[in-house]
Amino acid sequence: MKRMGVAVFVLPIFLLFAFFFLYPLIVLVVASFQRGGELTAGNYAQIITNPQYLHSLWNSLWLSLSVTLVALVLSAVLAFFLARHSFPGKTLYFTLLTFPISFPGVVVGFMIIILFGSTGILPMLSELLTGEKKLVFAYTIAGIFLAYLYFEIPRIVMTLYGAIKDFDQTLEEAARTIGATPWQAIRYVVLPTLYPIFLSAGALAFSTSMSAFGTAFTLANDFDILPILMYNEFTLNFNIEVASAIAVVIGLVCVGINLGYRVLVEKEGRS
Amino acid sequence: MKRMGVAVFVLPIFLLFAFFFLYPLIVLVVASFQRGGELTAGNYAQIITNPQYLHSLWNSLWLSLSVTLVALVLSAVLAFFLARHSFPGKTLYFTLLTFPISFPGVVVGFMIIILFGSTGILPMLSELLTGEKKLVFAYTIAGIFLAYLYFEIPRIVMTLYGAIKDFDQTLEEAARTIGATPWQAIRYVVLPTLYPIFLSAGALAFSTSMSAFGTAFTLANDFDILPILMYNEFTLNFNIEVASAIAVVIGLVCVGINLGYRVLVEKEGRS
Amino acid sequence: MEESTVQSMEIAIRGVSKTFQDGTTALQPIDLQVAAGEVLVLLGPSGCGKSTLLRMIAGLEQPTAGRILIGDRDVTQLPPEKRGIGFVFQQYALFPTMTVEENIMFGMKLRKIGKQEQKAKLEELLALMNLTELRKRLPIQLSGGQQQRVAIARVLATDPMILLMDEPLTALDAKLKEHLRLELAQLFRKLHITTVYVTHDQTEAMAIADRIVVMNKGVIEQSGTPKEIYLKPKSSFVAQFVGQVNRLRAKVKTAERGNVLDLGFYQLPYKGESRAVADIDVFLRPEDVYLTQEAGFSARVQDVIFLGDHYRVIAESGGQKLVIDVGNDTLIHEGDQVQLEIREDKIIYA
Amino acid sequence: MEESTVQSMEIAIRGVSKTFQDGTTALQPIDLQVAAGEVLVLLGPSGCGKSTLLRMIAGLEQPTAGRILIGDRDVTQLPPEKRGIGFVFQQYALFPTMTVEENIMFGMKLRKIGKQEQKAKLEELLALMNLTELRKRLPIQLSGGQQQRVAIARVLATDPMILLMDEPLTALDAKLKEHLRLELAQLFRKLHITTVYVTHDQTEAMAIADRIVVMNKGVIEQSGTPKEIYLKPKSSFVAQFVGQVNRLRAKVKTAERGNVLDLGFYQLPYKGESRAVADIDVFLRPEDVYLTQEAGFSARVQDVIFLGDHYRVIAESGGQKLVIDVGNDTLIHEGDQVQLEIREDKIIYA
Repeated sequence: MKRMGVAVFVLPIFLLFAFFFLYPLIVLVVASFQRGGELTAGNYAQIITNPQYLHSLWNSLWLSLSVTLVALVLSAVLAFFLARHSFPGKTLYFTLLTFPISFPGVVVGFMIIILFGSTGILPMLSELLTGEKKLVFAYTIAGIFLAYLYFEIPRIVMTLYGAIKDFDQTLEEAARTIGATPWQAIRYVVLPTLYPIFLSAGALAFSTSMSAFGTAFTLANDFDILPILMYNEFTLNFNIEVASAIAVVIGLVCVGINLGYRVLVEKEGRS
Repeated sequence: MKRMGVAVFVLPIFLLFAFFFLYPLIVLVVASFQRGGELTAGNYAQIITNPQYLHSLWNSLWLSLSVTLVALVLSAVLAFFLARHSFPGKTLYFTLLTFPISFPGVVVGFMIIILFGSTGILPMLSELLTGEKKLVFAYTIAGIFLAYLYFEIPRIVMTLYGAIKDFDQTLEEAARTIGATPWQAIRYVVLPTLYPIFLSAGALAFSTSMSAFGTAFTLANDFDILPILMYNEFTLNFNIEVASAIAVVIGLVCVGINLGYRVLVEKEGRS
Repeated sequence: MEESTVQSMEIAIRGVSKTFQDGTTALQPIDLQVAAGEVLVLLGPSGCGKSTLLRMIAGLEQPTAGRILIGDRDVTQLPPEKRGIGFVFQQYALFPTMTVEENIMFGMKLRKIGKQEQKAKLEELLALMNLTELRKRLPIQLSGGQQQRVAIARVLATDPMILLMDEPLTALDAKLKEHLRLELAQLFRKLHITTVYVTHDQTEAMAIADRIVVMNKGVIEQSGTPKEIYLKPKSSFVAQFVGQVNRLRAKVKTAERGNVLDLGFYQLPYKGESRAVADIDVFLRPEDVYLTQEAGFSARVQDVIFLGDHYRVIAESGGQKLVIDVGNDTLIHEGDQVQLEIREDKIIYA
Repeated sequence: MEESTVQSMEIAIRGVSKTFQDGTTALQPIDLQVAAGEVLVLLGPSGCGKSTLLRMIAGLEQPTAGRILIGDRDVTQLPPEKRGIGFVFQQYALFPTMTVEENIMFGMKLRKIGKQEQKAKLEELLALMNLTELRKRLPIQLSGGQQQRVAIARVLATDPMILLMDEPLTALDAKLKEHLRLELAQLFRKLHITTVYVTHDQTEAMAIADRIVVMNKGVIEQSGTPKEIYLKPKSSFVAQFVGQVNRLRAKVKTAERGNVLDLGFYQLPYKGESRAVADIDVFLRPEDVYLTQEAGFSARVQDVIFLGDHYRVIAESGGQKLVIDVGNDTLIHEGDQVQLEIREDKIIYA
C-alpha cells in the first residue's frame, strides 16, 4: 500500500526525467551518427583521422589531466593546512578562496589576459626588468592551464577540507603514538583512508576541465580543444552532425572517468 | 618547532595563492572603476541606469532564482526516492542521471535547440498534431531555464542524495513511533535537520546559474543576461572597463548569496 | 501522568520469524505473550535477535512470517504510527532542531490535542522526569542521562498503550546507569504500562524485569522471573550468560544409596534428571561455594581480586577451576590452601 | 613477548595543569608518580580531567604548565612518536585500510626492524592475543572485542616502555567487558609494564589496578590501593563514587564514656577525628549492615530487588534510607519489619 502511494507520486517525475534527460541524449547520439541523412560512423572517424581534430582531442585530454593532478596536489596541501590550523583571518581567507567558484569562466579568462596578455601586467613587468617582453602566454595552452587551475583549486579545496575535517583524528593520533611522524601519519594512514575523496574530486575536476567552454573561448587563439572545436563546427560551419559526435566524445570521456573512479573505489572497499 | 616547519612549507603556497588569486581580483576591481584612465563609478552607474543593462541584471537574477527553486524541489523528491528505495537498474539510472554533470554548457544548449528549436522535435510534433508550430522557445528565456534545470538537477540530486543517505534514520523512526506519518516525519524532522544542505545546494545552483556562459551563449538571441552582456562588451565593444564592472557585479551577487547562506546556517546552529 | 488514563494492553507474538534479504536468519519462529502491565525484558548477547523482535513489535521492521497482536488488534500490517506504542532508542534519537519542550510536544501536536491539555501534560511530564529547568535547551546541550529522560518524556506524552525500550541505558556511564536503572524500575511500577525492554546487561535485566526472556541465536532459551532464570537456568547458555557461574566437569556414578556426582575432587549425591552413568557438565554459582574449617574439600588459591564489597577468589582443586566470592573482611591470599564446601542443593544441572 | 625485553619506566608528573583556549580549566596543577611496572588507574566521572591527563602523558595534548618525565627523560616537549609509549584508544582506532597483520606490523615497519624479527614478533603477538585466525581480516570485519585485542597487539609490537589506555573496555558489552577485564589484569601481570589506565567504571578499576587515583573536577581526590580507596575513602565524593554507600545524617553528642554518634534510630560510639559536637554525614557500605534477631535497631523494608547472587534491600528507619545487601537465600519481603545491626568499625567518617 505504502509502496503504491510512493510509486504514484514519483512515477510522473520519473517519466518527465526520462523524457527531458534521456530523449535529448538519444537525439544527440543519433545526430552524431548521421551525415546528410545517412547513418554513418564517419563523424567519429573524422575526429580520429583529421589531424586537427585529433590534436584537439589530445590537447583536451592532457590539459585536463595535468590541471587535475596539479590542482589536486596544491589543494591537498592547502586543505590540510586549513583543516588543521586556525589563524586570525581564516574565515576571510576562506571567503576569498571560494570567490572564484562563482566566477563565470569568461571572467577567469579575462583575468588571465589582464595578467599575461600582450599588454598584461607580467609581460610589462618583465619588459621593464629585462628589456624583453616575456610571459605572454595568455592565449596559449599555458594560459588555459592557469585559468583552469584558478577555478578548480577552490572547488577541490572545499571538498577535501570537509573530508579532512571529518576525518577521525584518533587514527592519526594512533599512528603517532606507535612511532609515526606527522608526515608518516598523513602518508600511511590519512591518505589511504581519504583516497576515495581524492579520486572523486579528481574525477570531477577532470570532467569540468574537459568540458569547460567559457574560459577557453575567451583565450583560445592559436590552438584548439574539443569544446571550442565543437562550438565552431556548430556555429560557424553549421555542421550539427560532427558537433554532436564531438559532444558525445566529450561526454563519454567524462562518464568513463567517473565510472572508472567508482569501480576503483568499490574494488578498494571490497578487497 | 613543529609550527615553524609547517609555516616554512606552506608560506610559499600561501604567497603564490595570494598572488594568483587576489592580484587578478584586484586588477579586475580596479579596471571596473576606470574609464579612459580616470577613476569613476560610472561603469556601475551605467549598469543601473541603462535600461538594457538593468534588464539583463534583472533577467539574470530571476532566472537564477527560479531555476534554483524549481531544481531544488524536483531534486529533493528524486533524491529522497533514490535514497530510500532500491530497485533494479538503480545504478544505471544513477549513471544516466549524472551524465549531464560532465556536459559542456554548449552541448546542453545544443540539446535544447534539438528539442525546442524552430526545426526542433517538439515544435515539429506540435505542428503535426495541431497544425500550428508551438513550443519554439529554445532561444527564449524559457529555453535557458530548461537548459539550466538540465544541468543543475543532477548536481543537486547528488548532493542531497548523500546527505539523505547519511541522515540518521532513527530520527525518522522516532517520529513515526510517536505518531507521525512518513510525510510528517519528513516535513517536521528530516527537512528541518537537512535544511543547511538545501541552502548550500541552492546557493551553489544560484551561483552557477548566475555565471554560466556556454549554454546562454548558444541559446541567447532575443534577450540578454549578464554573462552574455559582459562578453559582448569585452569582445565586440572592447570595453574592458564596463565588462569588468559587470564581472564584479556577478561576483558580488554570487558571493553575497554564499555569505547569506552561511550566516543563515550559523544563526540556526547557534539559536 | 494520571495512572487511570494509561490503558495497559497485552501483546501476543505468534510464530513471528525474520529472515533478512541476504538470507541470514535473525529470528526463528517465536511465540511470546506479554501480559497487560508486565515489564518483560528481552536479554541476550548482541546479534541474538532481541532488537529485531522489538523493532517488529514497533512496526519498524516487517516479520517474514507470523502475526503480532496488541490487545485484540492484529497490528502486523499497521505502520508504527498506528500501533499506539512508544519506542525509546539507545541513542535517544531526540530531534536536534527542537528544544526539550518541542520534543515532548511533538507527538501531542500531531494528535491535535487542545492547547490547554497539551500545556498541562507538558508541565506534568517535565515535572515527572525532572526536566523543568531544561525545557528551553536543545538536545545537544544536554548530558546523556538528561537526553534519555527527555526521550522517555517524549514517548509518555503520546499516552502509549505499550512501551518499547531498546537498550536505553547502554550509552551511559556505569554509575549513572545504576542510578537510572532504579529510576526506571520505579517509573514502570508507577505507570503500570506494558513494557518490552531490550538489554544485553543481565544486572539491568534482573533489576527491572517482572519477567526475563533470554534469547540466543534467534531462539528463546528460557522465559521466567529473574529468580527462575538465575536459580534454575534451563540451559548451559542461560547459566553462563546470567550471572557468574563455575562450569565443572563431572561424572555420574552408581553407588549404594543412589547415584553420585563425582567432581574429581569431591563427591556429592546426584540430583539431576538423567539416570545414566555419564560424563556431564554441572554449574555452580560463586556464592554457593563457601570457606569452611574442617569438612568439604581442599583447594589452592590461585588469585584474589578485591572488588570492594567482596573478594573474587579463583581456586583450583583436582584440576578444576573454581571462582568463589568471599566477604571483604576475609583474610585470604594467593597460594593459600583452603577448605571449601558446596551447597549441594544449589548445583545446576542444565 | 619475552618478559626480559620489556624495560619498565617510571613516570613523574610535576605540577602539570591544563587550561583550554576557551578558559575552562581541565586540570588543576597535579603531582603524580607512577612506579616502574605499576598499573595505575585514573578513575573519575566524565569531565574530571582523567583523559586529558593521560593524553598529556602521551604527548597528544600539551600541558599549560608543569613537566612530565618518563624514566629520567623530560618528555614535556617531545612529540608522541618520540616518547616510547603505547596508547590504546576507547574506539580502538585501528587503521581501516590495513588488515590485522598490517595494523600490528605498522609500528615495526616504521622502526625498520629486520624482516625476520618482524615476522617472529608478529607471530608471537598474534598467538598472545589469540588473533592468529583473524590475521587477514580488515578491522570492519571484526567484533568489538577482537578489535580491542588487535589494538593492544599493535601497541605491544612497538615495545613501549609505558602503556596508556583510555577507557579501553567502555565500548564493549557487559559480559564481554567482564571477561576482557580479567584478561587484561592477567596480561598486565605477565608484561610487568608501567601502565596508566583511565576508566569511569569503579569495578573495572578495582579489578585491574595496583593503585587507583580518584579524580574529580580536575583535582586528585585520593590515591591508594583499591582496598584503601574502598575501605578508607578520604572524601564524601570518593565514598559515593567508588562502590555503593549509604549516606546517613548523624549528630555527634557528648556522653559519659566519650562522644556518641547519634543516627536518630541508633546510637554508636563516635570514632571520628573531630571532637566537636556537630551535625555530620557518615557513610556506610551496604555489606556492613546485617540482619540480626535480637539486638540492633528496627527498620521497615521498602523494596527488595533480586540481583542474582544477592538481594538489594531498601529499608527505612527513623526517616533515614538504608540500602543493604543480603544473600539470595534470605526470605525477606516488602513491608517486613526487620532487626538490623551495624558493623561499628566500618563506619566511614569522610
